[in-house]
Amino acid sequence: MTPTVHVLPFEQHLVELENKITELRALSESSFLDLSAEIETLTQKLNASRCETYQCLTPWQVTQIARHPQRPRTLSYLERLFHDFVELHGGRQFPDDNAIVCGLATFHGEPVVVVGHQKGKDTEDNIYRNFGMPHPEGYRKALRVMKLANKFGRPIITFVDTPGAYPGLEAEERGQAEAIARNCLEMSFFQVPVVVVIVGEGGSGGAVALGVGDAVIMLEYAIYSVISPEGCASILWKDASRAEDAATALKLTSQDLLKFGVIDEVVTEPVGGAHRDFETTAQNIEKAIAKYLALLKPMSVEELQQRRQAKYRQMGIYTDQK
Amino acid sequence: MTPTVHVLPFEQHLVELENKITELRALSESSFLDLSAEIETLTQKLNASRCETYQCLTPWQVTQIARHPQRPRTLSYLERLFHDFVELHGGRQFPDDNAIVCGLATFHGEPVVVVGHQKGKDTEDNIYRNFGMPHPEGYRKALRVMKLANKFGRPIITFVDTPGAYPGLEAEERGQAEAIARNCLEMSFFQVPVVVVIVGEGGSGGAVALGVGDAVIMLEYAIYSVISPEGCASILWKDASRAEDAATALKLTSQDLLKFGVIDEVVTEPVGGAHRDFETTAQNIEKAIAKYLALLKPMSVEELQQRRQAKYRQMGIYTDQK
Amino acid sequence: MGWFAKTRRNIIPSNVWEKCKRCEEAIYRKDLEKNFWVCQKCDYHFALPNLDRINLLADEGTFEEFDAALASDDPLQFQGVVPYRERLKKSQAKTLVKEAITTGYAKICGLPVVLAVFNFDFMGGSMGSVVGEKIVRACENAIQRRHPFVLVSTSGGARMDEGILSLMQMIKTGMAVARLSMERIPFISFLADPTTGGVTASVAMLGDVILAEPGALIGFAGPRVIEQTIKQTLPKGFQRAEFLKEKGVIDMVVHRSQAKNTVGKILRFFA
Amino acid sequence: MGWFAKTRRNIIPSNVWEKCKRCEEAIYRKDLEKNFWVCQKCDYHFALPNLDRINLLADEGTFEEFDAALASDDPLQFQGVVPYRERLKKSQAKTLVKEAITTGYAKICGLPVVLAVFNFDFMGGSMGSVVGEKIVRACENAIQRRHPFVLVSTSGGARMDEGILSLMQMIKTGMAVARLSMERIPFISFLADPTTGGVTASVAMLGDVILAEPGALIGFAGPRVIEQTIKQTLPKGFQRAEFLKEKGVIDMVVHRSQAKNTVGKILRFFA
Ligand SMILES: [Zn+2]
Ligand SMILES: [Zn+2]
Repeated sequence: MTPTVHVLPFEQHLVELENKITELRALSESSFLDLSAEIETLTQKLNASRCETYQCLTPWQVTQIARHPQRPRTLSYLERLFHDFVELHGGRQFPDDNAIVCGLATFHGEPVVVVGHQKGKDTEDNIYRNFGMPHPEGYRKALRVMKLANKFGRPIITFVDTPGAYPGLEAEERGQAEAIARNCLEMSFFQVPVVVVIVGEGGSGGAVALGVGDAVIMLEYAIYSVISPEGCASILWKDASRAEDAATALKLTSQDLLKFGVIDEVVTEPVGGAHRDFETTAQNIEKAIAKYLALLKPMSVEELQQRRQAKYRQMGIYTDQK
Repeated sequence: MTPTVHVLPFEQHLVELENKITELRALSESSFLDLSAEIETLTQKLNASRCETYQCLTPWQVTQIARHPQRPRTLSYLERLFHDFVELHGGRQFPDDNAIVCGLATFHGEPVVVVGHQKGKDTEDNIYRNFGMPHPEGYRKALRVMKLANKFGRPIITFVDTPGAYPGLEAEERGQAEAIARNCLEMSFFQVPVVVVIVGEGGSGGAVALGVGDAVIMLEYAIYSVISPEGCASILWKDASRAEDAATALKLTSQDLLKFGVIDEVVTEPVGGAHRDFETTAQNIEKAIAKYLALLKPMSVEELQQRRQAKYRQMGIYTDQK
Repeated sequence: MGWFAKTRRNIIPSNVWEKCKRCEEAIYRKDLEKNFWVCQKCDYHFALPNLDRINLLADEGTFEEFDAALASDDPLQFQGVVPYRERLKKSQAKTLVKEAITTGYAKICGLPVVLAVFNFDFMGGSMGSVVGEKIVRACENAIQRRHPFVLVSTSGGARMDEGILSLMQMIKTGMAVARLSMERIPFISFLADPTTGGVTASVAMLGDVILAEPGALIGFAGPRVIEQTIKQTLPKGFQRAEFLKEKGVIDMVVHRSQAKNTVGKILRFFA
Repeated sequence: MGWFAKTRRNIIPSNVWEKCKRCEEAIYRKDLEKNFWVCQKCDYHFALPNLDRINLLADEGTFEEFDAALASDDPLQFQGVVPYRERLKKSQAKTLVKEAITTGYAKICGLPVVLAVFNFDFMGGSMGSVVGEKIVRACENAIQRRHPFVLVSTSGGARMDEGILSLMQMIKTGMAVARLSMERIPFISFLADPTTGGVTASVAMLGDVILAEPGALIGFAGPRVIEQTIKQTLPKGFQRAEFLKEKGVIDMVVHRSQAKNTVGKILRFFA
């Protein structure tokens, strides 16, 4: 038996169908009745209904999928898509930060460096991972390891999945603003290809610190935003419960970001979200990473840097009222 | 009145003479007796005796002078020899460490970066300065500021005066070994002249972290050693009180170091030590710094780096028994 | 007469009293202006309007503005309580400028610089596409002219109304500083009260030298968010300039009366 | 048969019992040797003699030693309880080598490296002029051959008997690593129990990747000195490899049975 999938609020009607199918199956087994036709009909209805639901998700529903507790995490992709992973823990100067994992690995036989936010699988793991919210030392560890890749000419692949930087006392004392800023600055200089994969929540500064890439790709139901919908709602309406409206206002879905030129590609997710079909999701990501590495690896350092600079140089929309 | 000079054990006989002279002076003033001849004789005797004492100081006596509580400190030289000092406090990632001061300044009108260990002037100040024993963040702050000099082509002048790295719990946790090692590595790369001035105690790793220079000069009564005489004595004889013997065994005086090629020049101190005539000491250091800057500044980056590499490449004495 | 005289002095009467926010002393506005908005009794540093800041630092008559005509669009069609477009219009009307940063050429103590000063009165000095673009252009100008870049920040952070595009300004400005750095153009970052969020976590924290005004609040997360997270009252002085100096996050705390002089000293080091 | 067979196996009989220092189990020496000196009951990692370490890591028959004839002088004419010259002679007699590090060419998992292994049995693996020189030559060899440099440390630190010259080895080896780094030659630093003092604070802490054996004591100041300074008992596990991994000082703790395999994986990343 696969573990029970956590059901999101907007999926409730699907669960009712699922339950009915399960009941019929049980009944058909215990009673030797042939209910296959009924089961088939209901299954088709379930699939159609799920497709329908997933075809017109609201930004808030997407946010819920992006945060799904069973959504595949950085380590899931690390295990599935990479080999020979050697996790490195040392930022050298700071305690290790378990909200970020990084290390050496191979991708399709080629050595790469992988860095990513890591949320927990369950409550205990989430405490260990600080819910994927890094402290400054996490960014600094990531930077040290990315610099290793840069020094030895290995591509960097980052996975973004964080609610954001941890708003704590010590994080401030240890200069989390500096750490985030430093990563942006240093990643600008890198002489190797950087592929950023936004797989879950791309939360503000915490995401940006791993988010400067030659290619930025994003899972269909991931989000990427300057502020969480809840945070935005409390500022706008002094009411965090209006997060749904804020999610809409913020334009934080993969489609929105593609339109703004902030990401290069949306990586399709299976209907029902990545957590319902990890293998397909992983394969889609694998293809996308392979594609961008193939594109970027032949480029000269100059070309790579110019391209990266040019890309971010033009981010922003404004008018000149001269 | 100048403040009372702290008397070192081996100076006791000089103090007795000094006291007699003071008595005679007082007597001559209060009694209108003309004691100038006697005073003159005693003064000559005092000077002769001091010269004699200072001509054949034992390494342990030198150690005591190097640690004299009134010995001029980094900040004394900073005030006297440099202008426009702007102290920088930020290692950016760690608490400020008051055992090391560093900043921008001018020397003879030219912009330079100054870095040095700072011991306290008195007990309170010593607590603030942690007795000149840095934590890892001190070396890292120094490194950041030295990198600023390197980035902008400004010479670096370091003042070494530390009993050593602080052997504390947190210093270890925050990687003091790494910090010291990192400074050695980074200082190897610098493209600007580095002049190291050992002004007091050059204590082991704590000293080395500011001690990689194109020119290393040393005050006559400063010391520079791999271990403190006390530490050495406790290892050798399980008896820290045999520090005097250890000081001899360790060959830690400026003359010894000159012989080993570890330093480039001994900077003369006035008889009685730097604390008895700060102005002369400062002038001697000023001349030496000026001399080495004049020598080093015209060198190309390549020449500078090759010279520095070659210098340290040949440090060490051994035989090949092939 | 400073550069701002033309634009600002004539709209606010100076014969009024202001109350010090710390010691509650009532001070004649004219005296405050003369003292660059520092309370003479308790040294409290009032918020210094953007134009006064330029006058504080720039040598008289030397400031020449860049890119004054760049103005924000509304890429998200952002609908808050008040639509973004309206908020922009109001801020523009209130401040008489188009956006939350003023950039330009200036001399400080006789030394040429590119100077950029955030304008807190304009939507809390928040950074959207225009602020990002103006900072980048200022950096490019600094590189072209080989002048040091001096940035005075006072900002609530990224401008939410521009969503992800405002977040991208962190990378965009960080990259501009990377270019400054590669070209070895000095960058002095001066932090005024408050400097928080995405501005702190990008350009503001990347100075070769970082100065701050006494008492300035400097941080990434805001104090209220932190208190909510850790469910504790923050210690007194937390996230203030003096605290951050102790924590090694910034280099110096500089009294406003010493601001120009200190920037001048640092510029001479780099000159 | 490994490289060390010729020099070592024949001098110590293997049919004796050793007692585990942690679980106190008596273990047949032959079994310990087969298990590379790890207690099969409690996983305690015994000190691994220098030559066994080479055999643990190097592919069979690949190790070729460099600079075996370099020997220490007595530049300070150092007089401790026992004069330095005598201590050197005794150590040489005991270990059958001239100094506290063995360097050479080797292959690990088929990949060529320059390998250097400290010898704790030789005056506590302390670093004097010869150790420094051999490390520098090993680095130079690594650069010339474009092979990664693998260093296994186990050392009490600088060799006091050579005074300031031993201190200078910190700078000298640090500079050699700087050259490795400039030439982009990978450097894997592997820390065994104990690695302290001037060796930790120079070459050992400068690896591109830093591994350590389980339970290895790693630090700059020794635990006793720290206890005397802070006048407190140190917490359990302080300065141990696992603790340092948590503190972000090192990258990994690697069981001896995985040592070769892990170094091999890392070498393949760099290859
Ligand atoms: Zn006041
Ligand atoms: Zn055991």
